[in-house]
Amino acid sequence: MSFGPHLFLALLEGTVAAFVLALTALGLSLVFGVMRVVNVAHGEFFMLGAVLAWAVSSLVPASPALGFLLALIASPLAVGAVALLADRLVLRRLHYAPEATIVATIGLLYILQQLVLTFYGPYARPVAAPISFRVQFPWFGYSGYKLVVIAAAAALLAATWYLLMRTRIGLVMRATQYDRETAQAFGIPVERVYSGIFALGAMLAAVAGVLIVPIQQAHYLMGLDPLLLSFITVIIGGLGSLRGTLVAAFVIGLSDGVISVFFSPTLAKIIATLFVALVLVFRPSGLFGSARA
Amino acid sequence: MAMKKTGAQGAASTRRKVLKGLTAAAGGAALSGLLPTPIRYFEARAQSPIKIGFQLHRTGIGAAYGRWYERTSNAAVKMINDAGGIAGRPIELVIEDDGTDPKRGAEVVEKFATEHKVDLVFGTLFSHVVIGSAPTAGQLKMPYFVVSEGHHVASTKLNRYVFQPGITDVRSQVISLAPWIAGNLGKKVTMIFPDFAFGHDHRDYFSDAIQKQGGSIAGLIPIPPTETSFTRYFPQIPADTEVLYHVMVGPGVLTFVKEMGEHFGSKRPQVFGFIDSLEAVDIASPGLEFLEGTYFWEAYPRYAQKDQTPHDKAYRQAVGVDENGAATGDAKDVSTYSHMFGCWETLYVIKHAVEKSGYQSATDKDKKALVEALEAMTAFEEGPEHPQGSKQFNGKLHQAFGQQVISKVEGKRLNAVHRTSIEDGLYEPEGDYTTQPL
Amino acid sequence: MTLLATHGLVRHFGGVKAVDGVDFALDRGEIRAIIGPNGAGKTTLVGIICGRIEPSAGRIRFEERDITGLSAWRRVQRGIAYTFQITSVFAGLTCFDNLALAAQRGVHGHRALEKEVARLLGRVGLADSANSQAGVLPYGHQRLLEVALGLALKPKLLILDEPTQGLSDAEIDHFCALIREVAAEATVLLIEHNMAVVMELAQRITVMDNGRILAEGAPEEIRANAQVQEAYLGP
Amino acid sequence: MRSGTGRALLLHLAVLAVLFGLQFVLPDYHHRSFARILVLASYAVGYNLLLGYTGLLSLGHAMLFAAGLYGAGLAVQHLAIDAASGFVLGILSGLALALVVGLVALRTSGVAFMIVTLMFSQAAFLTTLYFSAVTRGDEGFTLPAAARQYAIGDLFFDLTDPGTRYNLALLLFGACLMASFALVRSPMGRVLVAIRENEPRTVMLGYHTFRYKLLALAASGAISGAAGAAYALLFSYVGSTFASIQYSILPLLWVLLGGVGTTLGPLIGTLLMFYLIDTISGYTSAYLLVVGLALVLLVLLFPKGILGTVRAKAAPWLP
Repeated sequence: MSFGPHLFLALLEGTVAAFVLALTALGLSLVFGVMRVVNVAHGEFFMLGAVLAWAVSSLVPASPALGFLLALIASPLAVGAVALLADRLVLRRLHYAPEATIVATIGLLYILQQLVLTFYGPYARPVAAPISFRVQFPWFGYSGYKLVVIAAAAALLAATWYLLMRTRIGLVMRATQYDRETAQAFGIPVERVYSGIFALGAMLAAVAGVLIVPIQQAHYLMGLDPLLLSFITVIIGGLGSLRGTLVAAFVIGLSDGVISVFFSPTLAKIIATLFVALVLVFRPSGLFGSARA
Repeated sequence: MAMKKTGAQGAASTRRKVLKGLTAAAGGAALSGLLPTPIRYFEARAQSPIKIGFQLHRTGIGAAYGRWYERTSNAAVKMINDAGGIAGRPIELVIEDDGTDPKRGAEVVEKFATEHKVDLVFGTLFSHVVIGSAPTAGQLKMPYFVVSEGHHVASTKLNRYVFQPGITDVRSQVISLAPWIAGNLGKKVTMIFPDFAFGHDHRDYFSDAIQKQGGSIAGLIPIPPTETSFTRYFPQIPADTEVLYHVMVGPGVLTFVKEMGEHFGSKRPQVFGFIDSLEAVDIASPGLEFLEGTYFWEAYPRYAQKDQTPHDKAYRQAVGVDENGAATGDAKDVSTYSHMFGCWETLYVIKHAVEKSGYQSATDKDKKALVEALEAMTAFEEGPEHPQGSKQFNGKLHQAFGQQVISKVEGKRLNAVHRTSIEDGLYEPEGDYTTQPL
Repeated sequence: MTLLATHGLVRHFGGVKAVDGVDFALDRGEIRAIIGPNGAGKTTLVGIICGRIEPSAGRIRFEERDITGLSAWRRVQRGIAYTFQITSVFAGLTCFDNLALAAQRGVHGHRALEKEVARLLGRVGLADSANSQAGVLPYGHQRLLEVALGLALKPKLLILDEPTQGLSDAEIDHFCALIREVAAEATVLLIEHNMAVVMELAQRITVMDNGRILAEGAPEEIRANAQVQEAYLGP
Repeated sequence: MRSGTGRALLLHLAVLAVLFGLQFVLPDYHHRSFARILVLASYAVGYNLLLGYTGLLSLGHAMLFAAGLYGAGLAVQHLAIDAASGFVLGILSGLALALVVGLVALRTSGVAFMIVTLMFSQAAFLTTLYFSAVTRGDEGFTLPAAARQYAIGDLFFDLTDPGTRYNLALLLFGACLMASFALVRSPMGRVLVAIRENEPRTVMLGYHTFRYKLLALAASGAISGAAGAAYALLFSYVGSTFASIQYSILPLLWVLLGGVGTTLGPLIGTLLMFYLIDTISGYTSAYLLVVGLALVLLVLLFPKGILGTVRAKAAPWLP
């Protein structure tokens, strides 16, 4: 295939990756930004979302579309509930101390993985796409569903953005992120806000998991990769900066696709990973983040 | 440690006394084919069991395979025990999970040897666990039977106590397929493989083999192990590719196949894949429609074929697999049919080796005899004990060589279209274990 | 003979000029106080002098050598000690370890170190709390430990940022006595709000306002200075 | 003498003496397991130097362990050098990597440091896969038997002999333990603790804290490398799983369990965790669940870890 179409394909793929990544990373960024908590179990919420999507959609084998829509609503809610529980039972009792919470969320990661392995099994199970059509370009064909993913993710991002920037809830959240003590002084129920944020972050990961599951499959070890990618994204974007996170998601999503056209992919991943580390060291506020890191 | 050693010897010798009287019975049981069932059964119960440590991937990346390895092994053990056990002694399967982790694997082997005091260890699938555990097994002089299809055993880089008598190694599989691929699908091959050892074995051995057939490699496309989406690699497939050879493993494979389908649509080259990709996965899964008309290597046809042998019927029934290769009563629970038979066949090989060697207990002398008995073996006949088919066994390589099957996906099922001959899969030995000291 | 001199020091945070072109000189052996309303730039100025804050412009000379580019820890080793405004002794460690940390670079051998630490504790009157955790000491004692940390460095210039904040009158008297002793071997620069303390200790006073030096002179001159009075002391 | 130093020294020597004595009474399985545990405990000791005494939480120590593992393993495999030289090479690899990483990563702190180390480690992991021509990637390789016999003069070591392994592992652990004990009680150790407690203040006491942190990381790297090298040589397997994230989290887990910032904590943590998993996996395949719960309950109920709690409640003199 000649270079032009090749690049076009890489960009298409990049866009899909970018949107899904944006959702997942936004959740991580939100939790870190407001609560200063590095949630190592974030990837497992993604995984849980995908697995539950399989469970829900297999309740209505008759109509994939209906099953998927059902999953799109039920699965994130369930994951949100799990996150809420984790926050109440663990994180809150640790007063969100950074190191303690990291260890705790590592524990949470093991717990969730094992529970899924026990009750769902070690299999990689597919979920039928709600719609399945193939877009034929002059040079190659492309999954129609992937285009749907882009649309859906975009909508969800917009909704989240609206929630954070235009509603009172968002205002409260941002106030808490800006200065916890003052927020408390102004009578903002910080603990409730934290619970809400943690749940919201988890739900964003979960919904990303649901969207991805017709493309990938639900598997109990699928959480690690999105976790690492989200980390990378949040760092490049600037720790705690939502706008930065979004920009980074697109840069990474697109570049990841394009880089691997030129390098041996494994080498590309090595280079990319080192690059991220260096960004965090020399540009702690990220490449696109606002000054505050 | 001295005092502990004597202790162990003490125990061993007393056990030997006990067993003295049993050897006759054991010999008798060797002829047990002649005896009516109840008596054999009684004998099997009466005597101290042969303990086999089962190193199982219950958790970790190997868990999907592990499940079926466990079912198959249990079925084989039941079958053997009901038929009088090994040398009149019942098999006792001791299971330890290794988490599909080489470190834990080695620890588990030690646990088998020193805590469970098993007679031998068996059942490992993933190559890195095999290689991680092999040195420990060697030091413990613990006969170690793997069902991994890796080339590690046959490479003679492990040690004299490691055997793979139940399943053909990947090198043999790959080269035995080359002639048919070159002759029926095409000569210009592009390979897509995971960018780590397993994939590199395929790359190296197949490239070599296809060129020997007058074919050529049009392109090599390694894919990093952490990859979850593959579409962007397909453009790297050269336009003049006649055959696309794919051997992906891990949970990402369905994605791979699906995206390949979306990429090519109707106008695609011939596609040849390794069933490893789709073990434990339903061919009829949504998104796999693209596989229609493509070819797969199978060690052992997942779907019962028209010419199904009675052994295959019996084997399926014993393990609990229906004619579509799924668990009886749960069509969604698809087996790892092209690998798990190795557990069944290995256990029978063990049975005969133990009986032939007159192995009594885990003494160096008896283990030595067992190893030599194994190395003396040359062939296994197709039958109830070897349902997958006849095999040659190379005692110098500790490796079995069997027939391979090439199947075509037709109507969402795999139909065998070609069986390779054992000779297709033979290669120049890289060494000789029998020269190592015991 | 001057110990320390700054030339045209400037530091702005965003738009605000916290320090705005300060030329400031200290003589060896004097006790100098910097006073001024909150936000006058006192803490920023000493912050720049001891190297915790980088100046936007200007130079600093210490013992005739330019130290502008020197990192904080080097300046400490050259003899500039800074004691924090908010007490920041090592709360988790014992008083002994606190002082040992500051003293150990100077002395060799465990015995010598123990003697030195004992001396320092005695000097600030904490002799009997060597093995008690710094964090659990009463606030006044923590301030004293903070000062002792400064002394342990054998500084040529000891900078005290609001040392008497939150001390009882009795403690303040004890503190003043201590500082006078110290002055025998080191130059002392203190930021202080308590005018009583300033008037009692300082030989010269520098008054700052809006990042600039408003006036400088002996206590009585400053008391007399009209500008200062309206800007700071009030009518 | 500082308060308790004498007692602490006695305690450490006693622990080592007990470990030495154990080899004569331990049943075979536990005898063999202890050899592994002691090597891994040494790794944990190295990790604790950084987390416990300098306050730097690394999520990438697997790369240092792996550096030792591969440094020794590859040298013995491909350069055909003897075990002892391989061991030294392993230590040097760990040390060198730690220095390089440190020069960059130590410009950050807190969460950023965790993630930077995580990233470096991930890159190291991928590297072991990428060069599979020599490393055999995920599959890994076993050392030639010849490499595991070693003679100094007429002193002959057979690394396949359990007794030899036990005592070499104990030697390694003893060295690491006493080294960390000495360091903690040294002026340098005092500075490290100061950095952990309050870095800006430490700077204002005239310490170039970056240099001290780099030294700590280097020491940690050398010990981790030594542990990795010992693991390769004693147990004869080298593979990329040891470079994976999991092996960065394990030492964290061990140290937290045993007690952050206690010299003996790493041993206790490693020991307990090994037997926790070993025992539980006998009853259920869901032992990961138990590990997870252990981690959570630990930070919830015993944030100081076992020895840390003991020190706080009973024995303040514990180093």
